[in-house]
Amino acid sequence: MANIHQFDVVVVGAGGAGLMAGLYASRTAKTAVISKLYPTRSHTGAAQGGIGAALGNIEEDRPEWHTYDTVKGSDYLGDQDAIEFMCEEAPQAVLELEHMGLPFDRTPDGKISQRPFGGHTNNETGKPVRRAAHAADRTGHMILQTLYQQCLKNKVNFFDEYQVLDLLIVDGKAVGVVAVNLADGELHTFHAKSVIIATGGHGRIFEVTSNAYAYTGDGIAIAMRRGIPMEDMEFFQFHPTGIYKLGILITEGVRGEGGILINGQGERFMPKYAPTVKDLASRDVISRAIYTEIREGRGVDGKNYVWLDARPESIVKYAALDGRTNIDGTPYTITGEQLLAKLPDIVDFNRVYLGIDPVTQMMPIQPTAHYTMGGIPTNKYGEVVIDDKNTVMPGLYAAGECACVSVHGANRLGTNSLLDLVVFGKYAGLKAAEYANQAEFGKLPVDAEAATRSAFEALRNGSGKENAFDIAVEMKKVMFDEVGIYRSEKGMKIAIEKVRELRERYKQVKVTDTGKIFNTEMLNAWELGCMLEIAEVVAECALNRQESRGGHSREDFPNRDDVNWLKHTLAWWKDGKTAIDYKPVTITKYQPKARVY
Amino acid sequence: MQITLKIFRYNPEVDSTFHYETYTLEGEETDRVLDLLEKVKGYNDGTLSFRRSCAHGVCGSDALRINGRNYLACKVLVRDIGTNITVEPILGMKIIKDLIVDMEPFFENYKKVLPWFINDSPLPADGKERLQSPEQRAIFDEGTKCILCACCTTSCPSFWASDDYLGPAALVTAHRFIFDSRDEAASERMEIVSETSGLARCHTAFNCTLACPREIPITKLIGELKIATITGKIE
Amino acid sequence: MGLKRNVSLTTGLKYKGQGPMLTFVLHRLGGLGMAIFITVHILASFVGGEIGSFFNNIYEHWAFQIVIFFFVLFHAINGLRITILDLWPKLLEHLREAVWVEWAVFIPIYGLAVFVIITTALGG
Amino acid sequence: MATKSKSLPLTKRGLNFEMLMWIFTRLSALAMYALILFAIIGALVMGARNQMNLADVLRWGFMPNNTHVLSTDVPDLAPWATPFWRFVASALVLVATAHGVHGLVVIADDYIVSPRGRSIVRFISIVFMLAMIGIGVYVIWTA
Ligand SMILES: Cc1cc2nc3c(=O)[nH]c(=O)nc-3n(C[C@H](O)[C@H](O)[C@H](O)COP(=O)(O)OP(=O)(O)OC[C@H]3O[C@@H](n4cnc5c(N)ncnc54)[C@H](O)[C@@H]3O)c2cc1C
Ligand code: HEM
Ligand code: SF4
Ligand code: F3S
Ligand code: FES
Repeated sequence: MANIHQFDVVVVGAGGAGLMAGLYASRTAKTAVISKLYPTRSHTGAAQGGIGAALGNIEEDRPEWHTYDTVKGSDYLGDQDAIEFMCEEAPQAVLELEHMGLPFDRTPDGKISQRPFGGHTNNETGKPVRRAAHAADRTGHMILQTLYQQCLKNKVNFFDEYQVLDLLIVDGKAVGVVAVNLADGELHTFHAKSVIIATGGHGRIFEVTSNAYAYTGDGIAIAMRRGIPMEDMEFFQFHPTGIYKLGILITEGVRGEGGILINGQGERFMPKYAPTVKDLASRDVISRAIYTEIREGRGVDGKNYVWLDARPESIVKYAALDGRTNIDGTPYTITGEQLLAKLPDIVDFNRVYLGIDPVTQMMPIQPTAHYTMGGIPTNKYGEVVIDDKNTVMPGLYAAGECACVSVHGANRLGTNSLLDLVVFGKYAGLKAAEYANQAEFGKLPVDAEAATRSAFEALRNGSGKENAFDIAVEMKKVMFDEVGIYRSEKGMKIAIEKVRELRERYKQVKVTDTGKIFNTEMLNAWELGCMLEIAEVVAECALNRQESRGGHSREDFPNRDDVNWLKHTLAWWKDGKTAIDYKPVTITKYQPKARVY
Repeated sequence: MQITLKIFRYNPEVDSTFHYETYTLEGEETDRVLDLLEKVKGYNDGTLSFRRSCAHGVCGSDALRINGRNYLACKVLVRDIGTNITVEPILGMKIIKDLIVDMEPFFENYKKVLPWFINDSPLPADGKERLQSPEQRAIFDEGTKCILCACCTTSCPSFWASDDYLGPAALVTAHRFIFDSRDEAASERMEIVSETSGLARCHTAFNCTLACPREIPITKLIGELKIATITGKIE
Repeated sequence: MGLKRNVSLTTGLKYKGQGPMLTFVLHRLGGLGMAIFITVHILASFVGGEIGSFFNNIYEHWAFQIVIFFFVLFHAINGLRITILDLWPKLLEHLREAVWVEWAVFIPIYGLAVFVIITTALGG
Repeated sequence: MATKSKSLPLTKRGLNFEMLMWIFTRLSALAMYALILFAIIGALVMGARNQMNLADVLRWGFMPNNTHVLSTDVPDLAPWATPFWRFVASALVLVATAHGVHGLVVIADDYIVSPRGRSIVRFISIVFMLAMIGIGVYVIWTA
């Protein structure tokens, strides 16, 4: 075991959350950031629209409004103490990013510019409020770059292209991780006082998704296998506007700038579903609306997509109908050039992948699997909590999309994820370093790499009767069809059956590549193993929750049921099966009420 | 439709030298080259290795030489380049395996230009943002789009010529900071980029700009840096 | 610093750059050609005698003139384009268009030159 | 809103030898254009109006010197030998040689990648440049 490294803090993942944690931890503790991708390749870079904070740079806004909107958006499943904490911290967090050099777009008077986003409202008028601070439509990219750059400046130790495969827990304490160096296939053990997991989500378990190939839920699977429960895994966000078939995201910012949804009959349909904020309703509401339109035969050409119309003349027309105005009260208008300046990447995606120009044509869109609301349960300091009493596991932290604080509850508001990354990434980093500075190194297990080696062995020794690619395709399809936007008992049972069958078949998969250098076949197969387990947990949790709430919509239980289900799910993965328990939701100021937009 | 994919293969653990492997597969006009590579890996030969992540041109993982020039595999479609497709690794980097090259030198050059925001003056008294007008913001906008994919640098004849040339990607990043009105280290950076291995080595070959998947006018940005060394004007 | 060439000249030349890369190659070829031509020419005239006239006779051959004209004209016209774009970097955004304009200027001038050289050669 | 000076001081803008040569290359290109056009106009004024051979046009252009315009049909070569034209010709030789030799160094840098080799090239090129200028100017003033 030659490859043992010792660090006070080890961060797994170099997305927004991981880098933020690494940056803050490295200020006081010896810190390593391990990532299976080059940090700048992390999925945070794909985030487009913006980061939410009640800066009030353009119009009046308050953290309390942000809090309320988030609570409402979460369909009252979010923990209100954490939400309040995040929304209060938000303006400072965004300013801090600016101080690190992040090139936000600017208002004419030089302040950070903000745009409206779904679910963000002025609580007094109920009208959309400009809360999303943005850098064109590549806010996430800028956050990722800025944080990476700051980490370089701070000389954080990076282990790029090291994939973490196992979490080491000894005597109820996290003591490190095991990772493989992709370049030479060698296993490395990282011995640490604190481990921060920030590996992102697992959207790749679905067929149509906006998520990267790397979004295979590694961190969640690893923690789950080591006995950590997962919180609220049934809640997955389907973003209403993905490019038809490809799933590539068209940011909500398009609707923020005035774009509208049009069904196959050429009608704007959102006013039917959300009379006040219409096309800027919360994501789950819009995704369901789109599906309802499609099901009732109003998709385009009878297919399962509708239009997103961002042609300037349409925007101006509907803005006039809605009485939307600029800040100075003049009617809202936009030109093709302005659209291009505000949303260059969106225009580019359409040109490249669809061959259409959104300035003159409508975009075919379909809901796309987008965001993992559930994940590793933590408190608001990023400390992982492992039961219904919120008992902290010493030395283990999680932040970002893989964590469940829970601030997003049953449905995440747009722009709140980036905020989640920077706020909780920061606190996870601070807490992890604080803990590391007063703790001793725990003992490593005798053979730390044993589990990893045997997992690899199994993959090498499969019979080869099954093809991993086929298994992945089948899993994605059944998950998207049966555990997608609309769910029913029958469908979910089919899905669970299917995933179990696939897990059996997975045992027959054989990895043909026997090399050590960049054995991506081995790692893809290993990732598939993670996804299959996660898929099963997601489906089990979804089947278990007999109500509709936020991103979880059941046809057989169409209503929210606060009496029985205003509680978090906790799911353990034990001997290849899911065991479910619950944990109460923290409610401080806002009592649940009906959610209308 | 039938697509013929000729792929550069090299596995240092078994091959003494590289070779090309040809695969024919079914595909569609709208398939990305990346989709085809995935299919080959899934069904024809699992050992084929390449990097990828986002699949829509924002992470910079899959810069490859496709039909003789640099693209991102996820941002070039069959309908753009036809059904006879050759895929090779980008030029001038050490090949690790198949289409994967060693990116370290590329990132090393990036790090040379101090790619981080530097401003040691006190923050505004109210703790708020440092002000910047939309016009000041616009000057360095283009450079901020860079995803560090290396399409540009590995298409540049000056980079091919010797490995001490900083390369267009590093210069783009330098531009992004030098022209940021809030940054205070313009002088240091200007000196770094105008060393022998920097600016003067760019001969406006323009391959970089044509290869950039983010449509950054790289040559223009480098040109602005060159002029800035002469006039000292950075806005 | 361990410097090395990253890509061989032949591999590099196979890269499918477009018009602009071609102008870069030709500009370099032209500059190099001219430098060699002028050096040898000056030395030849300086040395004079048999060696001198041997070289100068080559230079006056019409086929050689077609080549050297290409070098000179291309280098001069392309060089002007580079100079203009470099001094006003904003224009570099339109480099592709500038290359088209350049060819539009170059082709008639060079065509005329070749025409005259050939007719003179045939006539004389 | 502007928080820093918009212009970098002369010593702090990276204006090193390479960049000086870079701007020299552009300016010398412009200078050559000016001198060449000037010489061609000169030739035309001196009566070469019906001259069609472009090779000769180039000869006036690149070396407006009485020996060099010998074979053209400019009726009287004497004016080319005035100090004025000799100065013009010398200037052109100076500029073109410096431009050309530096160009050669630039190209050489792309193929000679050892620092030692590069310094050798620089040394040789300076010697070579001085020699060529010497010869050129000598020819102009003695012919
Ligand atoms: C297209 C798109 C647009 C979005 N737009 C917005 C938006 O406008 N506003 C908003 O608030 N949110 C948005 N989101 C959501 C938000 O971007 C993500 O939730 C967030 O970026 C996740 O960040 P992260 O740090 O948790 O993970 P990531 O940035 O994905 O980072 C994960 C990291 O973990 C590493 N990793 C993973 N597995 C391993 C392993 N096994 N070993 C080692 N390292 C590993 C990866 O290399 C990577 O560095 C968007 C998401 C998508 C997909
Ligand atoms: C009107 C005349 C000329 C113009 C406008 C001109 C212009 C230029 C320009 C702008 C460059 C810089 C190219 C770059 O850095 O990318 C250059 C390079 C060069 N020039 Fe000239 N030049 C002229 C005449 C000459 C002459 C007479 C010679 C030879 C003695 C010459 C030899 C070279 C060489 C060798 C290079 C280097 C080529 C390279 O780097 O690729 N040029 N020229
Ligand atoms: S400038 Fe363009 S081509 Fe170069 S690394 Fe950045 S994004 Fe890639
Ligand atoms: S290709 Fe290279 S030479 Fe300059 S214009 Fe681009 S950096
Ligand atoms: S896979 Fe991300 S850029 Fe191609």
